[in-house]
Amino acid sequence: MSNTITVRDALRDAMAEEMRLDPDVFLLGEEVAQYNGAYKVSQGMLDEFGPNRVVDSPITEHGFAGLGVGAAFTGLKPIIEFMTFNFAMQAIDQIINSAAKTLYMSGGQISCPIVFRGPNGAAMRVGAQHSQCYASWYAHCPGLKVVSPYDAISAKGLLKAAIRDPNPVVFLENEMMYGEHFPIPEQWDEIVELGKAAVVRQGSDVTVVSYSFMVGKCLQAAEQLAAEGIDVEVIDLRTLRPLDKDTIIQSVRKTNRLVSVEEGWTVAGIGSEIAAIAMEEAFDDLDAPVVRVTGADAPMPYAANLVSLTIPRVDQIVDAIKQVTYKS
Amino acid sequence: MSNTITVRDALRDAMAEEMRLDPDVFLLGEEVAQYNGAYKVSQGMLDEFGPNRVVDSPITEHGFAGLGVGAAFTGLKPIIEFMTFNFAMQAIDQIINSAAKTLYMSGGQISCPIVFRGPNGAAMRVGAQHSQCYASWYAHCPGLKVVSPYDAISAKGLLKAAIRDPNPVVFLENEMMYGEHFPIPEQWDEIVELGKAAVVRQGSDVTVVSYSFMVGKCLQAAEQLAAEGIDVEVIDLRTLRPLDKDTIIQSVRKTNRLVSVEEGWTVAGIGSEIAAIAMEEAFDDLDAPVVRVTGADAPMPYAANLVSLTIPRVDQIVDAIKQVTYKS
Amino acid sequence: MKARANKEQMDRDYHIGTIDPKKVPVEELLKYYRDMLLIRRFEEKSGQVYGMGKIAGFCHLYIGQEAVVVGMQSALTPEDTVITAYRDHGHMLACGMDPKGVMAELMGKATGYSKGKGGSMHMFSREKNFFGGHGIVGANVSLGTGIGFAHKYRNSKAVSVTYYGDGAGNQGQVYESFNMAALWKLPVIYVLENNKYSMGTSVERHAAMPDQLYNRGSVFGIPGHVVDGMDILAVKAAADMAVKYVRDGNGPIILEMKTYRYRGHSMSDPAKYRSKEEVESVKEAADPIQHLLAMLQLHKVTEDDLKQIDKEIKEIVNQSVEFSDASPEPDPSELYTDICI
Amino acid sequence: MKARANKEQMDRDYHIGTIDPKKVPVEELLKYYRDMLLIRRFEEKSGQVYGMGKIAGFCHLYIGQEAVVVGMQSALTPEDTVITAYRDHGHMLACGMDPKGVMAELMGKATGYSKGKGGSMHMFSREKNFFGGHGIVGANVSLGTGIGFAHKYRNSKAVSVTYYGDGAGNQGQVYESFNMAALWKLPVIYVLENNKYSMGTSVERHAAMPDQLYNRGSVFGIPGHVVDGMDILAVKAAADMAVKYVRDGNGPIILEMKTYRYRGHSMSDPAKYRSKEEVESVKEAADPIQHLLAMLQLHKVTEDDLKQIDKEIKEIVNQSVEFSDASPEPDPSELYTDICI
Ligand SMILES: Cc1ncc(C[n+]2csc(CCOP(=O)(O)OP(=O)(O)O)c2C)c(N)n1
Ligand SMILES: Cc1ncc(C[n+]2csc(CCOP(=O)(O)OP(=O)(O)O)c2C)c(N)n1
Ligand SMILES: [Mg+2]
Ligand SMILES: [Mg+2]
Repeated sequence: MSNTITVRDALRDAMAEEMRLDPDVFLLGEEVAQYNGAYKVSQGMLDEFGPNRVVDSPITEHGFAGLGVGAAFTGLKPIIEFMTFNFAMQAIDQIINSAAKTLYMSGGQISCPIVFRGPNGAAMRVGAQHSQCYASWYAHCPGLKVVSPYDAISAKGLLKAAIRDPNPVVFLENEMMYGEHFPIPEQWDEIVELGKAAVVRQGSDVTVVSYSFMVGKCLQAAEQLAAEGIDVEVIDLRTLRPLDKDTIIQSVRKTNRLVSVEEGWTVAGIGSEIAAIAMEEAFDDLDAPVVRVTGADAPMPYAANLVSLTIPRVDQIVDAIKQVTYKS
Repeated sequence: MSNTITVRDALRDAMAEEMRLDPDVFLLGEEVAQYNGAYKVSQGMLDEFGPNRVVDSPITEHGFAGLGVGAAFTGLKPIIEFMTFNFAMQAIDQIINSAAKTLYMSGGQISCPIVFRGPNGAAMRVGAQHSQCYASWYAHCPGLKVVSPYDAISAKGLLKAAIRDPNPVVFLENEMMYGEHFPIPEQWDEIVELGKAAVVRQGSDVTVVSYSFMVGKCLQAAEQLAAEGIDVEVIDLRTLRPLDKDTIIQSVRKTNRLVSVEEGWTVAGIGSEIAAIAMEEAFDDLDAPVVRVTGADAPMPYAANLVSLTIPRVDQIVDAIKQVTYKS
Repeated sequence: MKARANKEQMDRDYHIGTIDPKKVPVEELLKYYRDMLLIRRFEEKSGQVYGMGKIAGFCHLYIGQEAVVVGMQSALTPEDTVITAYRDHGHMLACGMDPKGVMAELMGKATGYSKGKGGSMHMFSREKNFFGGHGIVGANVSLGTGIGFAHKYRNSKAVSVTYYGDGAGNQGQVYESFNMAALWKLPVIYVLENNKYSMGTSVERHAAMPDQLYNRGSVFGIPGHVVDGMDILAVKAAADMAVKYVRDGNGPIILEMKTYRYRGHSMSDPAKYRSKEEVESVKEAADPIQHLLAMLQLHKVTEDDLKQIDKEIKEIVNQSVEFSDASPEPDPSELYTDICI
Repeated sequence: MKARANKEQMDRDYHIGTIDPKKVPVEELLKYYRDMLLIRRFEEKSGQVYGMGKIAGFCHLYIGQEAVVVGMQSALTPEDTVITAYRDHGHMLACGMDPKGVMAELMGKATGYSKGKGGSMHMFSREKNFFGGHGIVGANVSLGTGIGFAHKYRNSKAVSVTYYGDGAGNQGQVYESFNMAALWKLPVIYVLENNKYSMGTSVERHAAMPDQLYNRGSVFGIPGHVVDGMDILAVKAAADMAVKYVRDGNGPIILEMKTYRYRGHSMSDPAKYRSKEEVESVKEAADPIQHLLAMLQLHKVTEDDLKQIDKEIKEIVNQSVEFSDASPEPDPSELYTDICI
């Protein structure tokens, strides 16, 4: 496994590297220091950087998010970890009203170079209050950048870019991805530019766009369909705000078919936006209506059998692809 | 003006009537009692119902929303007023995690018959932190019903229905509508069913869907276009969750053209959802791609000239309609 | 002067007494023993069943804190209500909820209190006036304040018992709730279960003035008391006073229970932030069940009596697992029920 | 015993002195006079200009509270930072921001501090270390705590002066901030401007223990003091002590300024929740500018000197309006700038 890296370690390395380079970067959140992170993402960072730069906070999301934003107003570059983004709802006023809007309200005077990060969406059967996907909420709001990585290598490059970005960045991780290993390529981009999607699998028959955890399921679906002769192009959106329309539209011009896949709820989700964009910018290129594959429109249940019905499965993605290619 | 009623009075009447009928209904929020409401929506209610049922709360949105939800768990039917929905961001965890999800998490045991209401979206040049439209955020979330009325008569019927509804209802008003007068018809529905859109203007050439304040602008655009020979059907969505797809799709089947108009931000907005639904359910009926008219993708500015560029204007709606009817 | 006299009067009327274990009827002590032992054994079993993969997600055990809920419950009447956070199994059992339904919920079965849709953190019982079971730290404090509001609104004499942890006690909505509860004299007993840790963060590291947690309502006029949460009778004495104080219409009160959790924060926490010795020393010096056993020694209780109880409890717990094992998963259609009524 | 000795030492080192107006150099008093008068006249003018329709939206005037910001500012150095809520015109002027830029912002002009994009509630000046201007009640308290965190992080001696209202003081994030500021000894002076009303709700109706607001940090170990916010020298004395206390590394402190707003909450508030007599009686008995004028009487200041100042201030204020009138609205392209960098 020496040529692989987990998403967890990639995220840690991104933070640690940026903290070595820039003394203004610090990490603050619940259990990030002595505990090395509730999900061990900040493993070893307290030891390396000490308690002034790796700060354990009390359970006061609203207050410590506001504290981070205030520090960022002065030019520091806080990384604020939410143990999960569910708890960021307590702090969302500071994220939207203070972090996202102040550059504008100050006519460009006060920037807010902050990263809010932590796991988003479902984990392993943790119930309705710990499983929400906030991608579309944040993507809705101007003044933010919103990132949600899939693989370890891009996660690292994206997080480094997010930390260097002079704007508030909401960085949506996924708990079930932390332990996933990804091969370390010979060469890779140390910084992955925000706002750019990646074609992670080339194909000519249909375009599937997704982000985070679901990209893996899409790739699996693509493999499965390759055997059946359907050539699937998979796009990892990576950044959800600003959305890389160009990459999506370019692909749709080629494949004429589009499926969006996300674990979040249906209504006004990222998939809705993708469908609307395709409508606006590629209506005449579409040979079939865009299909949205989304999480079930229900709070997350606990029972194992019900959970398996909520988050999109590979077979659902396969079905959706067949539907738009009229192979079903 | 004796045959008209303002939205403000209609909302007050709805609350007062329900409170007369049901002793479990009470109103709680900032300045709702002695001040008669920051926007005078609860005028006279303290006098009629007394301080136990019309309760002035401290500025503690998170706490009093949670308090309302707790009271609703026991079967009371609180109406929680947010001075504006911008401030409900402080309380949004209680709205989503406690109010919307508990029926599910309790396997149907604990219901939460509560109404969260107050003005949503822009008012008169009140700046970036006081102008956000939360329609798509709330519409995203299962477990809630989301209502956003336009005219006074339906506002009253919808609010009465919301108060009687056994589920948590987010009721998004609009400050600029409070003073608007609407004629009182001879006959009208005392209760307006949630989940049903209304065709507020019949037309055959194009369907325009909207909600709240913007419905008025759509009607103006329709009048203007009637003179030019374009016959516009205007749908007031009224309820944003659950969305009345049937009414929209039925109309689109007739007109084959669809424009959505809202004051909120573009990305993952209500318009995105409308476009996605049209794609899924009426792709072959569409003679043109759906056009979204939305608020500018920017925080709300203060300067008068910039503000006039943010919220959709009648001329923009006219242009959008011409675009889908290929008359531009 | 008046305020002073008032205060003296209050101190006289509402002080926490000491209960002499010898004077407590043995049946009462045995009931506490049963109730506490049920929680202990139930939790141990939950841990095992979790280890077998039959329980998933977060699962927070209550072992070590049993005297708190059992003592509090001893002072309540059926119309009183209880609400807590996610470390809730003990509260549910103390409220009289059926171990079968609790275990079935833990195992995600249709026969669980939430039909398998809630899980460990989200169970409720209208019948037993148990209002959950909440996963967001601090949220239950506002909710419990609202339940108190409802009691008062209805002119009921019921009391809202609202539990929260030492970590939760830093959340802003707790203070928002204190202010409203005090302003409106709501019938709420805030029971702060100070088990010294907020996940891996010790109270000294998360709270300014960590020895003053009981006092954090004082600036809103809410009296607070420190209680030995490892001593069932100390808890009972405090609970009796608090219930009387609140029922008399004096508004809210805070009881800080000094207690300790033996296990990790949740099943996935190896608890490296404290030493084995620390845990062992508490177990030895202050275990609430051992403490109660010592009191029982003052009465005529035989080893056999106790063994019989142990056996019965074990049986109840085993049956709860058997019941759950035999229960079906929820029907797939349940995914889309109970979203709205 | 040690704690006790410590406390005595602290009380000696950090007590609020009394400043004898006769011993204050007249130039200093005149500076206060100028600064306070500038705020008063600027706000009166803002009210007029609002009435003419040239200012829109919310506009919260600071009239009556002038001594608070001017007194606080007198104790600060340029590297200290200031943050407040939406009733911010006075704070900006006291920080030395240009009345022209403030008025232009109020009038939504490109020459305003936020290029016309912020408005009354949202102005900032990096140069003057003024961090806004925030519309969400309570939010600025966490933000100011974060600015204090940054000062400490940078090992700077700067102090974060964080203003908030009596109504804001009920917001939960205030207590979350108190806990963190105390835990980490952050250099923050929390200035609670208690003007007795939270919009239309009097402090007695919105705060439990309304006479203890200064004390609400005490349970986190934050000392609090009540200050006569209508007396510039009382404010200065308190500010001097607080700045010393915080700069010495003792962590945060709270100053509760007893003050009063003369006008409605915002321009649209007719303020029917209080009697004209109440307002008039404060104006007569405690007006901060009249109070300062009385002190000036103790020095050799002539009517003419004062008139001259009045004239100059009037001129500055008028010029701010002329400047703003003559300024252009922001370019339409500005709608889409400054969203992200
Ligand atoms: C708002 C929020 N933030 C963080 C968490 C994650 N979390 C769950 S329990 C917990 C510790 C709480 O400690 P305490 O209140 O002392 O209760 P205890 O676990 O000791 O019973 C944390 C940080 C959460 N569930 N909700
Ligand atoms: C979170 C939030 N809730 C409500 C409001 C509406 N509001 C603006 S100012 C105010 C009163 C604040 O009173 P106080 O803190 O005493 O400050 P003052 O206006 O007296 O200066 C209210 C309720 C708001 N801006 N933000
Ligand atoms: Mg604890
Ligand atoms: Mg005030």
